[in-house]
Formats: sequence, structure tokens, C-alpha cells
Amino acid sequence: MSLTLENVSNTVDGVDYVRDANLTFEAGSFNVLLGRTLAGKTSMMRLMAGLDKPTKGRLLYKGEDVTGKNVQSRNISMIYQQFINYPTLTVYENIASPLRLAKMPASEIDRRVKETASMLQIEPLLKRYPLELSGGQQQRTAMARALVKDATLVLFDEPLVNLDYKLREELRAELRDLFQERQCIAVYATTEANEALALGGTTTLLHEGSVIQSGPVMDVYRAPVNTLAAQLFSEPPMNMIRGRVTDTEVTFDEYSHHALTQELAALSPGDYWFGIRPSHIALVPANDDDLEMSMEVALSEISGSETFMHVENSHFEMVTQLMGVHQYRTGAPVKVYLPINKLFVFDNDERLVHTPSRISGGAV
Amino acid sequence: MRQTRSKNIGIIIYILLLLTPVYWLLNMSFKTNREILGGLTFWPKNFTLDNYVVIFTDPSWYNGYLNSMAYVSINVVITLLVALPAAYAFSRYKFAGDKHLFFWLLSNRMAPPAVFLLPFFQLYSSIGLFDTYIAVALAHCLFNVPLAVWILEGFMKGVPREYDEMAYIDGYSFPKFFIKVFLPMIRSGIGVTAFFAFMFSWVELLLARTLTSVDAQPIGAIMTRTIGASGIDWGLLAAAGVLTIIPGVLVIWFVRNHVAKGFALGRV
Amino acid sequence: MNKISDNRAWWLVLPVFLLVAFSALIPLMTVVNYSVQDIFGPGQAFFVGTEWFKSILADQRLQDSLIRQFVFSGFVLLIQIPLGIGVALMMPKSGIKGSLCLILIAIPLLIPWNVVGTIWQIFARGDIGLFGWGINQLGIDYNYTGDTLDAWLTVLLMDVWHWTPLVALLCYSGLRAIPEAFYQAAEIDRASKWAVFRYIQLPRLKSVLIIAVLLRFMDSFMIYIEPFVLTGGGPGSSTTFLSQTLTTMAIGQFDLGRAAAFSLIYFLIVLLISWLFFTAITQADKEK
Amino acid sequence: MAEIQLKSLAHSYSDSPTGPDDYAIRQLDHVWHKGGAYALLGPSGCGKSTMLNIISGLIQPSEGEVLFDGKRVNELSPRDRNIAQVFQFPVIYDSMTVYENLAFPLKNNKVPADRIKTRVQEIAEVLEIEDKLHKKAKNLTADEKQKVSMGRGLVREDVSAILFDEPLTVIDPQLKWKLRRKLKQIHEQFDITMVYVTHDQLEASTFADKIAVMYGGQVVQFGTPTELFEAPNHTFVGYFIGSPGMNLVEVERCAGGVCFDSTVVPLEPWQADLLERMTSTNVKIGIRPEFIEVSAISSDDTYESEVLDVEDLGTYKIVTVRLANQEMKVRQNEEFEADLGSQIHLSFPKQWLMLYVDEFLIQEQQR
Repeated sequence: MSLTLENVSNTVDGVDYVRDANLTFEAGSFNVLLGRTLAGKTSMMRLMAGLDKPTKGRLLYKGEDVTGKNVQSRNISMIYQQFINYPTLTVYENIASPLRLAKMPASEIDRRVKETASMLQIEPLLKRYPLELSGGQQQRTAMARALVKDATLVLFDEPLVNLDYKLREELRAELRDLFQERQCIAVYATTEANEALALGGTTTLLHEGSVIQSGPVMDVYRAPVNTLAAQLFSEPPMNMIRGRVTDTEVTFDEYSHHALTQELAALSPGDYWFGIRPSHIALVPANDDDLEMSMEVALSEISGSETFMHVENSHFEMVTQLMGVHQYRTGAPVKVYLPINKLFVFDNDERLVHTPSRISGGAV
Repeated sequence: MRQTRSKNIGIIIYILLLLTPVYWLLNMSFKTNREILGGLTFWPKNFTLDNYVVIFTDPSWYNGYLNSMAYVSINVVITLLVALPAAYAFSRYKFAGDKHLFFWLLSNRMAPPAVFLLPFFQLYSSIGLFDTYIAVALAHCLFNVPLAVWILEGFMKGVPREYDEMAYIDGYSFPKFFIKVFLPMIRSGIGVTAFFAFMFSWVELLLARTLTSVDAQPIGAIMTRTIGASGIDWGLLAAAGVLTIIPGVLVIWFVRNHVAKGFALGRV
Repeated sequence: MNKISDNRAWWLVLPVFLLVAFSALIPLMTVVNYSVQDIFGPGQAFFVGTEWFKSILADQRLQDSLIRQFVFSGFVLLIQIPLGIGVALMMPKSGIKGSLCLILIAIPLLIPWNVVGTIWQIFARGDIGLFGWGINQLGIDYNYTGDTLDAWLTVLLMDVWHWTPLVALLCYSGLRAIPEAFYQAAEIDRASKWAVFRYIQLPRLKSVLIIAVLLRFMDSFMIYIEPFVLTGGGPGSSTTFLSQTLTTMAIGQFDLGRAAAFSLIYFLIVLLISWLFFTAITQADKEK
Repeated sequence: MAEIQLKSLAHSYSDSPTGPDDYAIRQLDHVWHKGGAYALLGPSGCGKSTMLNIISGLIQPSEGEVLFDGKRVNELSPRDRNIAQVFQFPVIYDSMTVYENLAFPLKNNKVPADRIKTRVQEIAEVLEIEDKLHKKAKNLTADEKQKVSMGRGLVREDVSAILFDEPLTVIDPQLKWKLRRKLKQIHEQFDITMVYVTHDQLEASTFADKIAVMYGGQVVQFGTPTELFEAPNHTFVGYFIGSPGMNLVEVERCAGGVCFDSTVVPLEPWQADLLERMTSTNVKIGIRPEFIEVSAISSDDTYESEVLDVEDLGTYKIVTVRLANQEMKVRQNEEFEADLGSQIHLSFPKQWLMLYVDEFLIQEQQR
């Protein structure tokens, strides 16, 4: 039981909302569509739901072509960004509506509604009307209605974006557990890289309607196919520095020269893009072959347990993610250290050629 | 915007000026014709309900109200039944010629009734509908249906399309969704549209008078015809006038919270 | 609200199309048919081409009536739009007082048009009308049945009394849609009352005002019953507007050919003007 | 620039409040010093927007006083309090150009034209919108509109404070940190008192020097981001700040410290001493996932725990463990490996182990 998109494209009035997408989602999998606003996430989900018909390509479900099938006949459910519930029905009736339409016996409906409601902790609210509830409770009602009918495909269109920071965290954890043992296909759209990492399963990177990369979340995270994928899948974006490799050394932006260690020896001479994650840049050398660069503090942003420090010099600027709180005046000089074994290397056409080896070390 | 004192005074003055003519009509309706012609008095000296008694007992009078009520209600029902699906189509879909159709409806709302007097007269006589409630109800659709489509479309645009899609996903067929989910969500819009259809049909006289003679004569026609031999019976005329205002005030009370949005054709 | 293009929507629109076609298109066809014939009685008619149209455009009586109509509509807009905005600005924004004001102000709109005529017929008379008597007490000899100017002013005053509430309620609904944050921002920027009106309220009233001007111009352009009941079109033909001229011609003298041609010209003027306003409204909608 | 002080302030939307639940803001005293950058942080419904509207003058507090530089301003309307406010949705005068928007408050204050010109130019450069000065304000992007709305406050030299009501709500996620950076630079450059309302701890701690965490209408802690993280003085602050929040475990008093089930947790002498003097049974210990240390070998001050789940979040891992019958979360770096069900040994560094009685932190200097 899998859902496959075969060369699916959707062009409306000359605008390519989805460009030649080839994806397969297995039963029981939790799939995250990660991309910036207007990257085509919602358009792709609408194609999967059958709300829109693709202008090209086919949609296969369990091998059967369902491209044209109307949405009523597909066993799917969808949760929107703006807490869409029937305002004229109570929470109980809202959750029960798909079952009533499926002509299920009343006792069965009652059992399943109560069970799903308690699963999402909204059982005490069953008699209330959705508009009387808080944002979080309204979204839980919408989720309960989506889950009560055991749809084979459940679509989430950035469902948590209008909720409080802390509530988002809790609902994300609940969602992960809810879908742990379900056999349906879940597809979750988001703009936040952290949400993709937290929800696990597979990640599909979307940019301007095209699929950049798709696969298990850690494979995509650890081996981004190109610089765009690397930047899409990290928050704040991965630092990219121009560099040239010669037989003996590597120079960054014609400015800082470093000996070529055995780690990078495999690279043939030429121009490259070097990527380093903000969390791997340290203020103190961890190993002797770290690349040292002297920079100036542009801004330090503290977020509870971490500090995002923007450092720059005349050639390039970088963001570092440090544990704990570091208070620096803007403009203060600072030395940063880039562990060589944490560098990603992309060739001139921005394709990945080298990923950091997984030996220990790195900034704790 | 805080409600300053000067605004309160201003609005009270305006409302007083606005209601003075109606007060004068009311004042007239409680006087006998003789007292009216006798001289100008601010309060009816000898207060009388005779005028109203006449209206409520004389069939040629009260039939006027019943006839008006009849064709107005038929018109409101027809207008809603026809306008609701059309407004839904305009608010949800782009289709061939939708712009032109919408403009054509608008132009009909603006069509001077006088232009249609003659053709209506002939059309309804030829199909044997002359002097019936249906004739007037259908004629009033000329301006009420376009207005209803416009107001309802404005209200419907306020409901995001995600609600339709969610219902389809849940398994609702279009008709079931439209009646059980969508219409309850725009209850206020339907109420306001019914009020406007009622109002514009109730106040119109030219078409109503031309298409009727005896059986379906509206109250307005009866009033304009009472310029009988013995001159105008002002008291009776005033009483009849007062009674035509009451239905409108009653109906507006029920839709008072949404009527402002309705006035702006749902555009706000 | 991005709409899906789907021609099946025509099924939903069909009932409206058929009904309005029946009550507008068919009658219009008969009018066009008559406008090119000279009809003596049932069965005797001669094709006369555009002769009626030429004679109407040349007819002095109709030209006066047309000019009178445009002047009347012009005055109506000049007075009622600003007055309507003023009243709307004075109305309390919300709560019981707000809806009470709304209902009281809407009363003139609920009165059948002939009763409006009757009310003013009584109200403006010198002997039994408070208004007429009051004006005379002030020493101005005012008699709307005799003097042309008095008749004209009374008809205009009646229309202002009758329809200004519509403009006021349209603007009121426009003002109510302005989020409170805008007024707070103006308060913080120490904006004067005029600045608040000019930069916050007026720009947001644009689309509603266009609708008001459209409705008021059109309705005043086809006014018939109220002046007819009040002055019968007199004294002389000083308050005889287009609709009355047409009605007497069509129903009164049974002059079918000329009446039909006149109807078409009248309707074409209306179509042209409403097309201008329609593009203005869709323009305003697009910008919002 | 004004020092804003709230003296025994409380506010209820109902005119006859009975219990504490009727109060949107419960009795509190609070001071925002001149030129400071402050944040009001809390979940929706905690009273932070009500507090902001009380400062701006849009709401009159039902009890207590609002003082600007020691002067009572309760009766003053926003226009007389010299404050500026940036709203959740961009509030700009659509029919004007950007220049006219920025000049509007100065024109209303009858500031001479040439002074307006230089001032607007200067502020436009600071906000990096000088190239858009003569564009119609309605065609700007959402973040540019917020800059204009803030600019209307900055142009006024007499502005006493700028209030932000969740200003980044409508901004695209990837543009948010640019606008945050701009707000921070502006604060360093203009030294105006700024109060920023948000439910997002990242926005609060990047913008503010000191954060007031609000919960149920009360300011439960007012401190720097570091204090909130390292010494949350209320269990809610421990839970709300940091992701995932602080591990909180209900404990009872027992010999040598406190214990849950059979596990005994030794306390610092001053903690045990203060605990004895208190009678309440609502006692909890709290430790942040970031501060729990994992060691390979067990020793006398480590605790045996079973690994339930290892969440790989790229730059770090969150390990869920069961200690006796309590589930706890531990944060480890990305190289951490452990099989589900295996045993790992945890130790709680003394300086990071917090003791809470009746939800409030027991502090050392509380002699």
C-alpha cells in the first residue's frame, strides 16, 4: 500500500506550481515536505488529495492509477493551517461527521469519537462549539476528525504554524507518537527544518515546485545533494565559503591559506564550495588541524540554552551556534575554529563531493 | 473612535429631522378628515381610531395588504432559491462569460422599471398571468435577483474554500454539503438578503400596479386610487401609510446586526 | 480567494440566467421589435426602421426631460453623498445604540415609494402640513403646487430625506470594517480629526462610496412614483422626469413605437453609466 | 526615554472581580528602566497584551498606578504618553508614500519642514528603506511595512518608549532573523526603552536584555535570558524556557535530602536547612536536560536509568530515559549512541539541581 507520484507536474495559467515530481511514500511512513513559503508544498499535497488534477504525470495508489478519482471516493483526510472546523456543529459532531457520512452504526461512531477525543485530550470539550475554544484545542478537534476515520492518507498543511511556541513542541511530540503504530501514509508540510528533524521519518526538500532531494531524514540531513539542499535543511542556513584547492593547500576566498590535510587530499585541484554547520564552528580549537579564522562579531542572538553569533570579516560572514549564553559586544574581534573533519565540500556546480567523516570530536 | 458629545447631538438632530414627517403622518392618522382640514394641530384634539377601523374592516383596503404580502413573500422565496446557487458559482468558480453575466445582472438591477412596463404588461397578459401574485413576484425578480446574487456572493466570499474541500474530503456530496454545511454558515447573509428582497419588493409600486387590476392589487395602488370624487380623505390615507411601514420595521429588527454588511452588498 | 476555472458552474447559474432572461430578455426583445414599427392596432404594423429613434432624439419635450433628469441626479449626488458620509461618521460604532441608530435611520427606506410621496404631499402643504405651515410662518410664501422652484426644491428635499439613509448606512458598514488598530496608530501619531478622516477613513470608504454613487445615480435617474404622487409632474411639466414621460407615452397614449424607441435609448444610457461604475467597483475590489 | 513603573497594578475586565481568576493581571509591581530592551514572554492568554495596552494607555488599569519617569500617567491617553507601537499586522496609511508615512507624526507635531526632511531621511537610512521612500506604502512587503510602522515612532525625538505587539507574526520565517537583527541594532543605536510582547522564547531572548515571563496574569520571573535558563525561579519558567523544558520531579522529604520512589537525591546543606523550615508538601526538584551528565561507569552519585528513546535532531540528540518511575530527558551531542533498553548512568551536578516549594525556587540568599 504505497502512494507514488510519477512525473507529476501542475501548471496553472503558465505558472509551474509542481515540476516533474517523482516520489513514493510507503504505508506506515511519516513524510515531511520541507521548503520555504511558495515552494509548492501545498500544491503538491492538493494533488495527492485529489483536490487538483495534475496537468502532467500520474498518481498511483497501491499501483492503481487514481489521478482522476474525485476526492470524496478517496479515503484521505487533511488538516489545514487555519483550524478549519464546522462552526455550526459541536466538537462531537465535528469529529463524527466523516463517520456519519460513511453510515457507520451510532454505537460504533460514539466509541471511536470518544476514543480519538481522549487520545487528543479534548474529551471534556465534546459538547462545546469549535469557535469557543483556543487555537490549540481547535486544531486538536481538526486532527481528531482527520484521525477518527482511519484514512489511508493523512495530509498536514503546516498545521502548527499559528500556535504558541511551546504548544507547537507538545503537539509535534504527540503527532510523532500518534503515527508511530498507524499503518497510514502521513505527509506533513513545514517551513521549519527543526520540525522535519523532530518528526523524523522521511524528508523531501522542495524548492520552487521541484523536488531537490528525498529520503530518510538523517540521510538527507547528513548528505545534502547540493548547496541548496544543505541550506534548506538547516536553521540557521549552513555557512558556504568559496575556496580553491591546489596540490598543497586550500585557500578560502583568496584570503586564508591552510595546509591540505589527508582528509581533503582526495579533492582534485579546482574551485569548490565549503559548507560548515553553525553548530560545528567553535571558539576554541578542538583538534590541532582546525582551520582558524579571525572575524568580528556582527550580532549575538541568545535563545535560552544556545547563542547564535553572527561573525564577519572583509571577505565573508558566518553564523555560529554555541551552547550556553555568550554575551559579545558588536564589533569585538573573535577567533573561530572550523574542524576539517566537519566540512562538507561541493564542486563548482554545487553538487556534493565530500561529507564529513563521523569520527568523534566537534563542538560540545 | 470615541463617541464624542458633539457626535451624539448631531446624530440625534438628524434622526429627529428624519422622523418628523413620519410623526406628522402618524399624527394625521389619528385625526378625522374634518379636524385635519379644520386647522393645523400638533396633537390630535379628538383622538380617533376610525381610520384604522375602516382599513381593517373594509375588504377593498385590507386585501391590498394581503395581496402585497402574498407577492412579496413569493418573490423572496423565488429570489433566494435562484440566487443561492448562482452566488456560490460566482464566489467559487471562474467560468466562461462569468464577468459578462455578472455585469448583465447588474444592468438589470439598474434597469428603469418604466422601460419594462409595456413588455411585461403584454407578456403576462399573453400567458394569462395578468392580475396574479406570480406576475408581480416574477416581475420584481428583475431587480431583486441581481441584488440577491450580489449580496450573497459578498457573504460567501467570506467563507474560505478550505471549508468546501474539507467537507468533500469528509465525504460530503456537493448538494449535501451545500445544504447541511454551507448554508448554515452564511445564515446571516441569507437573512439580510431576504430582508433586502422583501424591502425592495414591498416598496415598489409601478410594476405592481401595472400588472394587476382587481385580484392582486397592492395596497399602494389602492392608496393612489382613493382620490375619489369627494376629494382626498387624508386621515384614512395617513393610516394606510402608517400600516405599510410596520412590516419593514419588524423585519429589519431581526437582521439588525448584519444589515450594515448587507447594505454594502456584502462587500465589506 | 483563488477561484478554480470550471465551466460546470454554469449548471448553478442556469436558474438565474433563465429567470432573469424570462423577466428581462424576452420583454426587451418585444421593445426592440416595437421600436422599429409603427403600430395602429393588433396586426397592423409597418416597418419604419430608425424613424422613431430620430424623432425622439429631436423631440424637444424629451430633451428637456432628459436634461431635467441629469440635473436632478446631479443635485442628488452633490447633496446626499457628503451628507451620508457625515451622518455615518456621527453614528455610534457598536452596541445597542449602534443598532438602534441603524434601524431609526433605515426607516425611510422601508416606506413604500407612493407613501413617501403621500407623506410629503401632506407634510409640505401650507394648510395642513407642518413643513409648509412652518415655512409660511417664516414669511416665505411657499407653495409647491403652484411655484415651479418650490416644487423642484420639495421633490429634491423629499429625495434627500428618502435616500440619504442608504448612503449613510453604506458608509457606516465601510467604517465598521476598519480595524481598531488604525485608530490606535492615529492616536499615537497625534493625528488630527481631519487627518484621521482623510488618511484612514476616506481611503477605506472608496469601494463603498462607488457603490453608493452607482445606486444613487441609477435610482434617481429612474425616479417616478414619488414626484408623481407629490406634484403629478407639475406645475406644468417642471417636475416631469424621464420615467413619467415614458410611462404616459407607453401606457397613457398607447404610442407603442415611440415609447419602445424611447425605452431603448433610456436603457442604453443606463447601461453605459452602470458599465462605467462596474469597472470602477471591480477596480476597487482588485486593489483591496 | 522614560522609565516605566507599575505600582501595585492589577486589572480585571469585569467591573466587580471576586477571585483571582477574574483578574487579567494580578497584583504586581514592576519597573522598566530607561533605555532598556525588555520582553513580555508567555503563552497566549497570560495577560501580556493587556499589560502592553495598559502601558500604551489604550486600557485604563482597574487598580494601581502607571508611572512614566515617576509621573502618574493613568489618565493620559496614548497621544500624551509619547509612546509608539508596532502592531501584530502592519498598520500603515495605504494612500500615502513611505516618506509621508514617516513624516506624518512630525507634521502633526508642527515640526518645521526642513527638520522633518532630514529626520525622515536619517531614519529611512537606519531602517534600510531609503530607496523606497517615494513608493506607495501599500506595495511594500510585510517586513518593510513593519519597518515603516516602527519608523513612525523612531522619527519622533520625544518618543518615550516603543511597544511591539508580536511584530513578527506575519513575516516569512526565513526573513524573521533579519528583522530581529535590525530591531537589536536599532535598540543599541537609539537607547529608547522598548517593550516586546511575544510567545516565542527565541524572539524574546534575542531581542531583550531582560525578560518578564508572565503566567496566569502574574510576572513569575523578571531576569536576563541566562537567569531564566540557569535559575528559573518558578516551575512554569523552567518548563516554558528551553526546548525541551526542565525535567520536574515531585519528591518527598527523606533522610539525607529528598526522594522519589526508592531513589534518594542528596541536597546542598543550605537547601536541606531551608526545606526543613517549610511546611508545604508541594516539593519538586528540577534539572535541565542540557545539564544532566551521562557517564559510562556507575559511581555512588550516579543514578541507574533505562534508555527509552533517542531522538536525533541533527546538531544534538534528546535521550528519553526512565529513572525509577520518572521519565526524564537528557541532551547529548550528535555523536551520542545508545541502544534502546540499555542502562546509562546519570549524574545531577549540584549547581544545576533546583529545588522548588509551592512552585517557587528556593534561593540560597533566602536566609
